[in-house]
Amino acid sequence: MTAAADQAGEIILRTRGVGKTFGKFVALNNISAEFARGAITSIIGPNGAGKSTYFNLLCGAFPPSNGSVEFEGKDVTGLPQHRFAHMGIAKSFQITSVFPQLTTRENIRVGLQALVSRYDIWRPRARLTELVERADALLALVGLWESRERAAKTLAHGEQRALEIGMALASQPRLLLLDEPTAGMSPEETRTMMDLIVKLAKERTVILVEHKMKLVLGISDRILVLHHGELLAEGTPQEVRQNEAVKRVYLGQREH
Amino acid sequence: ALAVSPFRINLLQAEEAPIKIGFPVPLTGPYGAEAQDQVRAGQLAVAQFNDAGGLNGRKAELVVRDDKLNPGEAATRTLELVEKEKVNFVVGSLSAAVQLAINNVTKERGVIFNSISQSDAINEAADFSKYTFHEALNPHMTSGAVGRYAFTKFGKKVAFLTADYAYGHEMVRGFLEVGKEFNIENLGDIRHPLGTTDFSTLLPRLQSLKPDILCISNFGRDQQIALKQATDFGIKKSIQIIAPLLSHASRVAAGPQAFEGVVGGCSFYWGIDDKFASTKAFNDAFRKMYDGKLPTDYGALGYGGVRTVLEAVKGAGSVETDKVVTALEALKYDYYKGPQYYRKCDHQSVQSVLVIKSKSKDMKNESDVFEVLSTEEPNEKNLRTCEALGHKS
Amino acid sequence: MAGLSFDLIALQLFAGLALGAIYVLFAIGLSLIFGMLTVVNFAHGAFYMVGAYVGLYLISIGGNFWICLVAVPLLIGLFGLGVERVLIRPLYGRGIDYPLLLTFGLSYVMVECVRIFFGKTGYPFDTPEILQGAVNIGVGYFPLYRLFVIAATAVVLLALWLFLEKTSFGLIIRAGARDPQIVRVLGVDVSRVWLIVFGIGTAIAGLAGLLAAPLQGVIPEMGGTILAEAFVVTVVGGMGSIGGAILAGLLVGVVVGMTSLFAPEMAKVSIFALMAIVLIVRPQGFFGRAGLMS
Amino acid sequence: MLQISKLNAWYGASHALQDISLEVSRGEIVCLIGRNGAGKTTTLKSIMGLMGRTRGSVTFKGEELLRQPAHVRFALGLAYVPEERRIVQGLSVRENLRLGLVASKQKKREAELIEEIAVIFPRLAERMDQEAVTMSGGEQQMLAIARAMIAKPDLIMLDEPSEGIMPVLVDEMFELFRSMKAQGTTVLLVEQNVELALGIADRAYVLDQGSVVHQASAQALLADNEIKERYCSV
Amino acid sequence: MTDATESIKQPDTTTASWYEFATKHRASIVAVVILVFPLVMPFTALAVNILIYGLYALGFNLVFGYLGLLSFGHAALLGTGAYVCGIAIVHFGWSWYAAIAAGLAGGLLMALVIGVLAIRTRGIYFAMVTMALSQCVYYLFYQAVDLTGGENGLRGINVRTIDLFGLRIDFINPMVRYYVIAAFVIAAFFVMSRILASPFGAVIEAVRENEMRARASGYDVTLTRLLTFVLSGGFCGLAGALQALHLSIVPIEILHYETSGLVVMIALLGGMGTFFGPMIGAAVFLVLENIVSVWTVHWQLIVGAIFIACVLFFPAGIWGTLIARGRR
Ligand SMILES: Nc1ncnc2c1ncn2[C@@H]1O[C@H](COP(=O)(O)OP(=O)(O)OP(=O)(O)O)[C@@H](O)[C@H]1O
Ligand SMILES: Nc1ncnc2c1ncn2[C@@H]1O[C@H](COP(=O)(O)OP(=O)(O)OP(=O)(O)O)[C@@H](O)[C@H]1O
Ligand SMILES: [Mg+2]
Ligand SMILES: [Mg+2]
Repeated sequence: MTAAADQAGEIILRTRGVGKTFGKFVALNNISAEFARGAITSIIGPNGAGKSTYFNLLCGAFPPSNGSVEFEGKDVTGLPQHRFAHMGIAKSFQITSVFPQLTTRENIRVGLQALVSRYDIWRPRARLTELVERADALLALVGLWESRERAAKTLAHGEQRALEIGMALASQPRLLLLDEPTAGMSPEETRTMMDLIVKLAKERTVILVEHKMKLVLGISDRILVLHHGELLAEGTPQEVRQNEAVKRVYLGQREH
Repeated sequence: ALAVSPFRINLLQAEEAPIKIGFPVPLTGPYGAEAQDQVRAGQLAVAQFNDAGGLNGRKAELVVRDDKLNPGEAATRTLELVEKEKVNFVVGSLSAAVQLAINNVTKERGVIFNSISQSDAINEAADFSKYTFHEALNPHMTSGAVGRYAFTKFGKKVAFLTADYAYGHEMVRGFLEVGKEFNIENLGDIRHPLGTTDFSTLLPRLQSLKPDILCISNFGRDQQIALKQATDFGIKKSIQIIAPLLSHASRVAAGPQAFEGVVGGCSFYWGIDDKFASTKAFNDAFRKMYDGKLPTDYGALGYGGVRTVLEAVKGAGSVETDKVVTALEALKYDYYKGPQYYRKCDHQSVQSVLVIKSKSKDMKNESDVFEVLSTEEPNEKNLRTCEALGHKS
Repeated sequence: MAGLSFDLIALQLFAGLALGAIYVLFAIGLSLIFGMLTVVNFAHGAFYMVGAYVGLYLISIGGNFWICLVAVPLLIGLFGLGVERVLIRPLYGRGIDYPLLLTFGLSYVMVECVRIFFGKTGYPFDTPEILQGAVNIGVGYFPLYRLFVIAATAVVLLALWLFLEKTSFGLIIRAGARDPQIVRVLGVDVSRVWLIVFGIGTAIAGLAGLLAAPLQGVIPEMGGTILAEAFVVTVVGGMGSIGGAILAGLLVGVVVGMTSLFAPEMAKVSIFALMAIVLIVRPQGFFGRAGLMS
Repeated sequence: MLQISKLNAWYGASHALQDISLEVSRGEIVCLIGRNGAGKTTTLKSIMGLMGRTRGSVTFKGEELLRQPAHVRFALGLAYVPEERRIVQGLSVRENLRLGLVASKQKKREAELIEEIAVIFPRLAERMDQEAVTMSGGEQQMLAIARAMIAKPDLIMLDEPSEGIMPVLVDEMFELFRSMKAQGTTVLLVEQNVELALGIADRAYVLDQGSVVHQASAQALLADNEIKERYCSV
Repeated sequence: MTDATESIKQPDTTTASWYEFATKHRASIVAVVILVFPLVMPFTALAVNILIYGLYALGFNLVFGYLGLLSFGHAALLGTGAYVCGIAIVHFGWSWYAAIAAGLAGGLLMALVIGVLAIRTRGIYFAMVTMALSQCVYYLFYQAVDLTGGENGLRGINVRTIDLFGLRIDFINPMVRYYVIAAFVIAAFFVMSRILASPFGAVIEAVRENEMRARASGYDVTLTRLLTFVLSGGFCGLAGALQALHLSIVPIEILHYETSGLVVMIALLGGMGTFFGPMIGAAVFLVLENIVSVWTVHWQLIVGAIFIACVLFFPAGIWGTLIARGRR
């Protein structure tokens, strides 16, 4: 059992009244939420509800217009994004974002390296053999071992999605933010990915945005529902599934 | 007896390498035409030397290189000429910066360099060396001659339009120095960046100063455009424009309209052939060699620059540097424009300066573009003193 | 120096604006090609120069300035079409570096060809008879021909604006610069559009060259200096923005005009200082959209 | 209407499609399913003319397509919604929609057509002047579909249209495809949401490693346990 | 932007034998080439120029080829190196190696200043800001006539002999000059290869490939860019210092934007983002220019046409194309 799991239940991340406006448009309004260590929390909500925006605030891609973000008890509001990564927050992008010309393995390796060496201009990187080993392990984990020497841009869409997750994992985050990790994956791979997420969550905290409700309801410990930039509902999967408002604006009538 | 057997001559030539004169000039770039003329005239001087039997049968050869009007390229080319081609002398250049670059390379290696382009700096002690000669005029001399002529004729209120670089500053300094003698009133010196293509924002300012004389101290295309646009702005109606140096090629390129009525200086104009036998001889030889073409100012400098060196070789009877230097220092010559000689302290060629005016009517041929207003005879007094240049004694 | 009268400052301001209009004319063709095809046309100056020489040639064989005004852009535009078709087209989608290098080489070739056919020395180019002389503009005299150039610039800009705004061309071009494939998928033959834009851009360059000829004469190197200025105007205005180019051109003109008054030797560097300041404060220029071509 | 026989395609040296044959009749909804990397996208790209090297034959309305550039294929009535959406950077939502119209032969005025599409996707109507790439993932997907639909193509190819779309809207979207079919538009659909897709499709092809491995009516496939096991949702 | 078809860095198993051989004996081949190089060149000064421009392009390529930023202001870095070195010798009488060190430091410092100002911009805008700033540098040096000689250039960097471990050697001798300068260039190449092979080298490429992702992975993109630019400045500053010693003058043209443009051309010609590309580009460009310009005054026609042909037929540059062939 890892330390993370020992302290399960403790609050790892907290937002206090965060909001984000783009020009006049309020994308996110006054969200206060807490995320427990070791849990899988899902954020759902209609398209354009502000989920990705919220994610971007949590991983520091841009600062909130108001409110504050607290990670492991420290106020991290407004820090540059790379600092978030150093602290142990990683995110996968909703729209695939990899290093296109580099090989799949190098993609992961570079992700790993960020924790070890960023400004060393002298020692050969070949000496960091351990990184390659860990990269290979991660490649195997996300099912890209066979494609390790291919340039990332030649991977099929689904494969790139898997690489996306692998890269997020590379920085060994304590908090993993996954923005629609299974979008574009076939059901079979989605299933594998779901298993992987559950496995990952044993050692770290996961926050997930997904539209595939079966998956979300199946693996989440807690669910937040955003709507029009506001927190519409919050609770266990059961509670959320029963929530009328959520049904109306998001789930629809069909049984998911 | 030697000359009877062609076989012997060939043998001799094979034994003795030709006298090589390196000739870096800007064949490409905006002064390509002038450079071409320099080469033509230089070749003429070499041909004459060879036809006259060379140095006891040893022929001369001009090794032409394109310096692209870039000092760095010129320095590289000079290194090539000295290190690879093993030239005996270097003659050439057509820009102040380029000649200083060449000079810096040659003086370090003890090679004679005869510069055929204008500069005051090259006479100064810092850049000068005993291997440095300056066949061309320098800005101080042209400005002086033009100033002495103009300030008595056109008025005392003077404004300047000057290219902002050493050569421009040197020309203005020359004007101001003679200006002291004539008590001119300096209304202001407007400096434009080198390579300005539009003077429309400078001309209203100059006009508002209401000078009698406007000195345009720049060269080449800057000068052509400045004069053209000054004409468009109607400046010439009330103001006399003068320029320290009017080049033949610039006048041809810009056309009669732009240069109309402008008074300036130059080192040579083919039209003085009625005054000097040497000019006539030079013109004729040039014409003969180049299908009736007439030599230009820069061409004449190329001729003078090469010929002085070759004559000095003959005089010294050797190509040894020190002997040739001595011979050059002793040379009194008249090759194309009347008597000249190198001043001892700075190796500046003491020579006449022509004051000319651009023509727009009654032109006899396409080279007939200037009218010679007066000739200032060679006189060391018109040069900066050796002390002012930083030379001892 | 002698006092600065109000008239002088006003005249200086006007001269600056007038110069700015000429900058706009230089830059607009470049801006068009630059912003719309993401092709950094290093040969822009060469097209400009060839425009002036074609004008010179047409006049020498008996044409007049007014005929040139139509014929030169037409001929240079056609030439541009050929260049695009043969040389530029294979390079789309390869980033901005390759067209840049190619057009750089092309400018060498064009300049040298002109030197071979017309010689290295420049030629005078007379101002057309009825546009000679200076007219009083209230604060002082100003050459009539320059006023004519400003008017011509205005006409070109108006035509261009109508062309881009009132047709879908502008939209297609803007989209095509960023993602030509999707534009093709949406049924547009992007290559043809690019061909036309390149043709128009070069035609304007040729026209600018012709109009500049009476101001400064013609010489094979005349395109070199304007290129840097045109780049500045294009970039300061924001690439691909016609309005931006106009604003920037006038601004640059005024800046040059004012520095000419107070520190004339800095006139040239002031342009670059302006560009540095604008871009450091606003990295995409006045009207440029962030992210383009990064 | 669309007939593909022995279609081969390559990415550089890698042979991505091997002898694919399939056909789509007018007014049908046909579905392509298969795992990641099976070659579904490549098939659509080949039909649209976005693949470098292809061999075989693709005919549409009797015309051979393979030698034609993409814009000509559009003119014949093909439309394509790429999986990466390809929303054009620097253009607003409205401009992206206009882009869908510049080459169309629609008689109606541009504004009218945009209004029509806005009724179908109200979210787009709200955001007409927002820069399109700043929209949320799902919104961009809607825009991509709208942009392809606006010119009223005869055959529309959609690559994973439900990706990133919220459940309520997915239902609506498939409803929309059904109604498009009713209005005579043929649909070629690539979809990972196999159950839903088969729910509206007439027929489906299963691709694997660049080849067609199975084809059947949608009903038959839905009933097929093995297929369900492999390709249907979690 | 579009589906660019650049050569993908894909190691392949079937390699041509010459390529294998060359990779294996890389170091010795370079040494041999450098040794015999001046003998096969038209003249030694040209060989030295090639080394210097190759070094200049090497530094530039770090920013252009590896970091993916097109700088149009590298002349300022080269020129500062040259002027600082020259001024140290002419006005302060420093020894030659101290002056070289000063030149290198000057390049670093100038890169820091330009970098801090320009690093926020992207793409073509970055090219333009760097160009504008380098024009301002040009103007600064142009006006500081007392120090730099202004338009006339800085003259008098006359180092006749140099001290080397107590030995006085004749620096006027072209071959000596070549090998002394070659030693510096080789050292610089070694340092560059270390940088590229270092962890930071991987960061540079990552930032080029995808800035957003690099940031999310924990890299400070701005700082990486700045650091790379400054490193590049060091190489260019060294090149400038060597140039000053070689030519014994510093022409103001060294700061002109044409010098910035030249290095772009050299890098592209040789193969951007390849290790030896810059040197090969410099060699081909300068030799070509040299040979053709001795042969005809219309050398620009030929050079221009060759450029066009290279872009159309060898888009990866000469070395880039060779590598791609070799790998196959
Ligand atoms: N830069 C921006 N300018 C204007 N509006 C923006 C900007 N960025 C995002 N938005 C708007 O903010 C809203 C929230 O976007 P966000 O990406 O967070 O949605 P989301 O919940 O992730 O949706 P989806 O499920 O579709 O991905 C959207 O309506 C979007 O259009
Ligand atoms: N640009 C490319 N270069 C090289 N190979 C590619 C490229 N794009 C795709 N491939 C390969 O071609 C094969 C087919 O890819 P394709 O994109 O058609 O799959 P797909 O069925 O659409 O998968 P997905 O469901 O993941 O989108 C895959 O093996 C993929 O790795
Ligand atoms: Mg989202
Ligand atoms: Mg796909």
